[in-house]
Amino acid sequence: MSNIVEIRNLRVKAKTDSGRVVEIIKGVDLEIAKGEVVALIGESGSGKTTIALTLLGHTRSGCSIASGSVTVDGRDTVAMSEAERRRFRGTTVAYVPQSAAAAFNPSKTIMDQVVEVARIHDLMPAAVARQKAVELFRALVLPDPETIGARYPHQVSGGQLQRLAAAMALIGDPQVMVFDEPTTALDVTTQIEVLRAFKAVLRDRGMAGIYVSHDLAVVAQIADRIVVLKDGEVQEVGTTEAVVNHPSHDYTRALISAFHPQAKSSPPSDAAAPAAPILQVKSLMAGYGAMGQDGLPKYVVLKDVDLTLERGRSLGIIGESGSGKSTLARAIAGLLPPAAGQIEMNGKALAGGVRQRSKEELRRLQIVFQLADTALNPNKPVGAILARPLFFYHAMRGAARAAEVDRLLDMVRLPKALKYRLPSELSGGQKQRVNFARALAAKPDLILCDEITSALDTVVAAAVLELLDELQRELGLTYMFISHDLSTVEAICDRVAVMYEGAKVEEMPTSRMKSGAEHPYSRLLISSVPQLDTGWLDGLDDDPLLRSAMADRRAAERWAVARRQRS
Amino acid sequence: MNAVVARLVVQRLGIMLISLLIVAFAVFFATEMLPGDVAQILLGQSATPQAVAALRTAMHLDQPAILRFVYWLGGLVSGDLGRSYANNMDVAALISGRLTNSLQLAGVTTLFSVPIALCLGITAAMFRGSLYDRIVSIVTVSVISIPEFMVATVAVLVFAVYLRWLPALSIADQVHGIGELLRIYAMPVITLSFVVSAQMIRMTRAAVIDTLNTPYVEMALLKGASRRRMVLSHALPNALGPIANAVALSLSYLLGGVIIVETIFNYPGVAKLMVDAVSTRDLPLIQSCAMIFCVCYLLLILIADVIAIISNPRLRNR
Amino acid sequence: MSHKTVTNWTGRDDAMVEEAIRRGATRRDLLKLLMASGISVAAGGAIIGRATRAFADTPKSGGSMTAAGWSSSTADTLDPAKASLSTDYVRCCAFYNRLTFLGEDGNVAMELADKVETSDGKSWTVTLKPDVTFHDGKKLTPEDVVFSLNRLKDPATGSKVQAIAKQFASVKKVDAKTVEIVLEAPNADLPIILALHHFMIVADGTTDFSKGNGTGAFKCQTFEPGVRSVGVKNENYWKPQLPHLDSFEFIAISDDTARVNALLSGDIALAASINPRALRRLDNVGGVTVSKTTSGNYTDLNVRLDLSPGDKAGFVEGLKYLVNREVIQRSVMRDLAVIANDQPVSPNDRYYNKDLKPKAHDPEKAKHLFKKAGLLGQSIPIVASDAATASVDMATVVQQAGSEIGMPFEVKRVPSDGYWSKYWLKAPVHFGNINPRPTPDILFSLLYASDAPWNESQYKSERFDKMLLEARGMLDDTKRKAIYGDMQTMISDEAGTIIPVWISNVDALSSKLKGLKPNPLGGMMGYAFAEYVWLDS
Amino acid sequence: MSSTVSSARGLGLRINIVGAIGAAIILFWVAVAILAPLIAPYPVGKIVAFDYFQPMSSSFWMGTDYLGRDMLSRIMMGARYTVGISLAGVTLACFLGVTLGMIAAVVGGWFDLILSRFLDAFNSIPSLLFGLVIVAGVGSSLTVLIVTLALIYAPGSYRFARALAVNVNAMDFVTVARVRGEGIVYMVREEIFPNIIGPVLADFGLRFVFIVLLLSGLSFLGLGVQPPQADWGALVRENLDGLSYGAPAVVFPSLAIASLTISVNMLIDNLPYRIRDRGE
Repeated sequence: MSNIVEIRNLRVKAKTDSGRVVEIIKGVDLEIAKGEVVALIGESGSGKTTIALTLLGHTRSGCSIASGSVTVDGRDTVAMSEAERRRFRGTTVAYVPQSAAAAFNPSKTIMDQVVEVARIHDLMPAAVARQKAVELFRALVLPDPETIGARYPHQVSGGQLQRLAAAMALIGDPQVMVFDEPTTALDVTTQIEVLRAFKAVLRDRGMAGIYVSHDLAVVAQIADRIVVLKDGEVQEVGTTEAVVNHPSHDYTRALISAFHPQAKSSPPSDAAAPAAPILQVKSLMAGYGAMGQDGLPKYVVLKDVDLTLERGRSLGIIGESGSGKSTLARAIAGLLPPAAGQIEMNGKALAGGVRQRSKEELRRLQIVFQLADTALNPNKPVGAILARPLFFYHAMRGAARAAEVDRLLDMVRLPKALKYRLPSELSGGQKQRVNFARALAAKPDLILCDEITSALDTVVAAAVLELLDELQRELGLTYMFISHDLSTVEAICDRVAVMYEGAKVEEMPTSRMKSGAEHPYSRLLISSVPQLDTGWLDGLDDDPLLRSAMADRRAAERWAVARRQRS
Repeated sequence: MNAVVARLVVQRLGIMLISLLIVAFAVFFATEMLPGDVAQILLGQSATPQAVAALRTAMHLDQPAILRFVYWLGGLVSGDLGRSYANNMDVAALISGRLTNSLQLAGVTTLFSVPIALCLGITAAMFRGSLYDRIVSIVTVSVISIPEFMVATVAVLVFAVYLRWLPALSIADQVHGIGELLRIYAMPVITLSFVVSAQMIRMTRAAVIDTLNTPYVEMALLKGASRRRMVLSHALPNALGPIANAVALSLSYLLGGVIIVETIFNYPGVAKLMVDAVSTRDLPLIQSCAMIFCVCYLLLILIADVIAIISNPRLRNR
Repeated sequence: MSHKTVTNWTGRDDAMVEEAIRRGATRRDLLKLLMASGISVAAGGAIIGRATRAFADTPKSGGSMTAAGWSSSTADTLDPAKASLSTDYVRCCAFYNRLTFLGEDGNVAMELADKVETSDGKSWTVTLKPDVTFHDGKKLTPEDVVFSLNRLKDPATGSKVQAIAKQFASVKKVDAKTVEIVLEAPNADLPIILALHHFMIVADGTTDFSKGNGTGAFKCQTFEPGVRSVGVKNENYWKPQLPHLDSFEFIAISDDTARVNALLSGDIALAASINPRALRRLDNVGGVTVSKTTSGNYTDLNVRLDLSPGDKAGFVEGLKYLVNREVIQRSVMRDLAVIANDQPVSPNDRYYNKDLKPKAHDPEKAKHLFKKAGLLGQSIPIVASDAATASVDMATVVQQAGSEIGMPFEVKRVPSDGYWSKYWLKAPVHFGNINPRPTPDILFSLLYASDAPWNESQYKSERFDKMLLEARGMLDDTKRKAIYGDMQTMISDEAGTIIPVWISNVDALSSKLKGLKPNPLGGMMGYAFAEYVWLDS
Repeated sequence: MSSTVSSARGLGLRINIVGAIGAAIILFWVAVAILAPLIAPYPVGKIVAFDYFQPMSSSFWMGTDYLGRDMLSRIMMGARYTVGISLAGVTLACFLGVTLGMIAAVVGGWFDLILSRFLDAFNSIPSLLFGLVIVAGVGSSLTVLIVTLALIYAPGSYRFARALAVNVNAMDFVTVARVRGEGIVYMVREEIFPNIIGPVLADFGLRFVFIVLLLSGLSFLGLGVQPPQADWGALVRENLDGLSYGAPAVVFPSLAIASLTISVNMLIDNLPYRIRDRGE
């Protein structure tokens, strides 16, 4: 049983823009047997995607393979000519992209792109290829497989696109499938469906595969063996069972521990009288598009939401993408003036738009965004980014301001030297800490965190959450924490509100979240979070909880429909 | 699909009316500021005060200019462009012949320069960073840095005077066949293509390079697509929007800006008509020419935007 | 013409005519002189020698050709009264006829008129040629002549010669063949005036001139103002065997280089008014000949005597010494000019005062005069524009000479658009361009009389005005010549207009085009080439 | 040229060969422009030779022009105008266009719509009529000339800059600034401008070429540089007759224009970039 894939002493070097050559893959050996799925685990920047791409003989711009061999189905891709590599890709090795939404060409129909591999390599006549694609759609449990091909990528949901990407990879009957973090960008509930489809397809065709991810739980469901990577070197290799249950390398241990966040230590004054409400949202209605006669915008996104936020506490807002949780944050911050309803801060009504609010009101309420890359001005050094709010709100200048910047950097556990660096030179975690420090600079009462950890690796996210928790206790800050990741909410929030299609379906203390959720949709959401044990996904099929959860989804949809008629 | 496009077209036509009004008033005040008026210019050196006054009454130019302008605007609504002051002929008749010439020249130049500019832009993007790419950009810049009248004169010297292959003048009326058409239009079209294509090449190259760096093009590569397929069927369709815009901007130059080519090749186009009109302070003619330039310019931009929407499904069927 | 009239003496008034009339010479002297002035060998180039004179070849009929003038615009017109540039004159000469015509040898020839007679220079009788028809078949009648001449006086027609036509007290039909013209005051030049392009005879009562309905050698087939015009042969033209061409097209190419290129590439057969700088190119090219005519046209530097700095004594005189006439003639005009003596009457005019010498170039004297005027070192702007031929280059020559003696002149180049209405006659120091006038009387009354409409330097002198009136009615030629001589000296010394050179006009034509003779009426054979030229393939 | 990561404020500038050549040529012309009055062999207006369009000779390195004036000194003095006026013109045009474009992108709404449409309409008026009106209105001087050049090309750079600014305006860091309550001026100056400076400079390079040529067009109108001085474009135009026998008087100014415009674009395409050593 020779290996379908053998990587021997692979070294890849990359050129930084200063012309300095850095080795990003330092001698990696790896093999995949026929029909085996190997997972590559590690933080971003650990080189896992680069290794996976060498299977297709492709290196991203600026990188090149220094030495070593990557033999796939007996042929070394490193030694191949470009023409040979072109014939090789799509037929022997196929690639499933990380974000399918970006990997589909927006101006071509889905079917054209799925069958393209067949046309490029002239594997079969077009009609046969289309028929095969429809069968693949059915195998991947896609809704109305006959007609979905005719649609354009923007007319299909993220989860469906991910499965269509898998179909695109399978059309050429490859020997090896390369999965490049295919489910990271998806919501928890869609993630299950996609994983289940991938697992079934791999099992039926007995194909080998390499699964790149930073989420141990997801990988545990699908991989036979796990390879843990850090800074371009293999830290540990073992079967999924071995690695998950008794990890040997301390980095793997950190990965697993980050997976079980300690439940939030209940604040001392839990039992005391509830603190004065700092923020109240009363029957908020908001949306986009032209204002109708009924005073509501064309696309209503928030449907009379009521929320209260106590000082020093943090409220979690969870829900799938499209549930309106980000719109809620933007409405409160004043970026989207509400169509109806009231927002009150410290008892005083807040004006709808940012322009009409006083500087003091704006200072008290800060917002931190998800993608740190677009949240920091790429052309201003970190020191200048932090100095601006200090000057704007507190008119600090000169030495006092410089000292305050240093204090802020300490507060978020960043070295002072980062002051001179541009955001593009920091890692994801560091950028998000700067993002947060900028919010702290205003000495606010309330911070709106809009999915601030979902773009980070689990280990880095855990560290950031820990920091948030400490700062809340130290400075008595109040958080409104928006996320689609339940473990994050569990780690940091006192209470949690579940949102579905623009309405708040339920609110409860986080402690009762696991067991006490009443609303069908809340229960479905909570039960969809992948657990660390390998059998979890398979177990779902006949798990009573899940069957009821599936029933709940239909019930939740019926509930949402009823609501719409009523309003 | 056409709902989106229809709405855009209606909105743009509304805006075009506003722009036309702005241009009409701007041109009116501009012409009023110019020294002398039609009567003085026509009489030229022998413009003694009484002669000027007499001629002005004869051409009933004695009402205040603003009144005449308002009458002209009124006439415009009913499609009557008024009569030229200088030769009392109907402005529409005067313009129509020359407008067809201008559109003909602009059309031939477009057919000639746009495909070449796009090919150069796309191939330069395909092989970006290579020697070919560098040569194309150096040549583009050096071509546009040669003054237009120099390019035209060199072309005439070489092809008309020295080699006698092509006629030095482009008399648009004697065109009776394709062969004749090519001979007549060869040099003005080459000269204009020099000027117009530089902007298009640079913008096309930049647009295609942007789309080449996108994930879906890398996906095509990983599906085994060749470089040609990656550029033509994946990168290009998404770059059509910015390219169409660049082409529209460059072609808008072809109506109003070609005065030099029209003078050197003695080609009776609208640009030269506008120059004559300005020199004789022939207000209705100036206004009509300015209107035409404005309408063509806004139409070109509208077409570019419509192409951008049609080529992008996300905008096409929202 | 009756004995008492001045017949062998000719003069013309033509807004745009350049003309070379030798005075009192016999026909043979005249030809020799014309030849001499026509082909004065320039020091620099040998090309001028090649200016051929058309000999009496045998004309061939048939064929068509294209000729190119230098300027046209939407204001082109076929109404002779409104004609304002060379393009209009060519078309008028082809489609219409005049009562009299200036022949190639400079004498007044008869055209539509058989006889033009006067006894006292005040009332003139004109008898018409019989059986002459218009293009639309209408016979030529005295009513047409009366209508054509009277409309020139009416300001509503906007005619260019309204100032001159004022002299016609009355124009009346006498009988079926004759017309009587009575002048306000006696003027010996009437036969010359009637040969002007503006005095073409149009059909009685015509208002729409776009058809070009005249008695001329060509019928107007197409006329697009600012673009082109095509004339086809008038089969029943009253002059036998004329015109030779079947049809001729006239266009305008404003870019000098393009016009020469069009000739060299064979697109056109005749290119009018070639820029001196382009002559060297015609040198070594076969199949092209050059026709040069010295004319009365000049570009003058005018200094307003009533405004500063002109009002400072000595400034104008200093400027006259500063202007380097040789450099202007050699470098600026490339020898296509004759040095002038600061007065408007051209050397070809019989009243030209030969012994009035121009002021020699003397920078030191100029510097002394400027210092006396208290202006040395002051920056004085000189307004110049392309509207006045070569004025910008002349201005730079003056500025360069000034900078060498510490007089900083500043050349202000302004657009030709609206130059004549905004800067000419108005700026303290500016350039003008005067087209030749056939008689000293018209020149002086137009430019230098105290009430002259175009008194460029506001030169006012009663003595001058008295002499002008006296000379106008004077029939005794020698006394008239003496008065005009003195008047020229007065202008040269006292007026503020500096005329450095007389500008010559050069046309280039393909050697296949025959029959083009240099003509005193101006370039392109007095704009009447179409009627007389033929193509010798 | 790198130094330790932690301390340096910004690292040294690194520029590649092509950019260096471009910069060298530009500096050469700027030096010529500044030193022209000192190093020009003959006064600009002086007619030094009888014969016009003379070939290159020891006394006249670049031959003589149509009047017989020394071409070398005219090109040197012309450099002052072409380099000076064009740079001033294009800088003013881009400054106006980019600032208005950024403000339109940030403010958006009615202001953006009306300004865009107005500048579109303005763009369609041919530059000739515009030039004539300016001369008629305010007469011609160097400042008027620069302002005219700028106004003719400002709408184009407005359109270009606005398109860039709209993309940057959609970024989160601009939203954060807006939520903080920052004014338009700060957002434009600090947040948007640094992020669009790259492409704006590239557009600056191309627009510089067009302005150099438009300058000669305007002098044809009488609006441009007053005689005896002349910018390079005017030099080419007035000596055009010499083209048929390859007179140096027309060849050298064209080469001068080409060298300047190409070097400007070479420099801008290969701008020096600050070295950022990205070791983690």
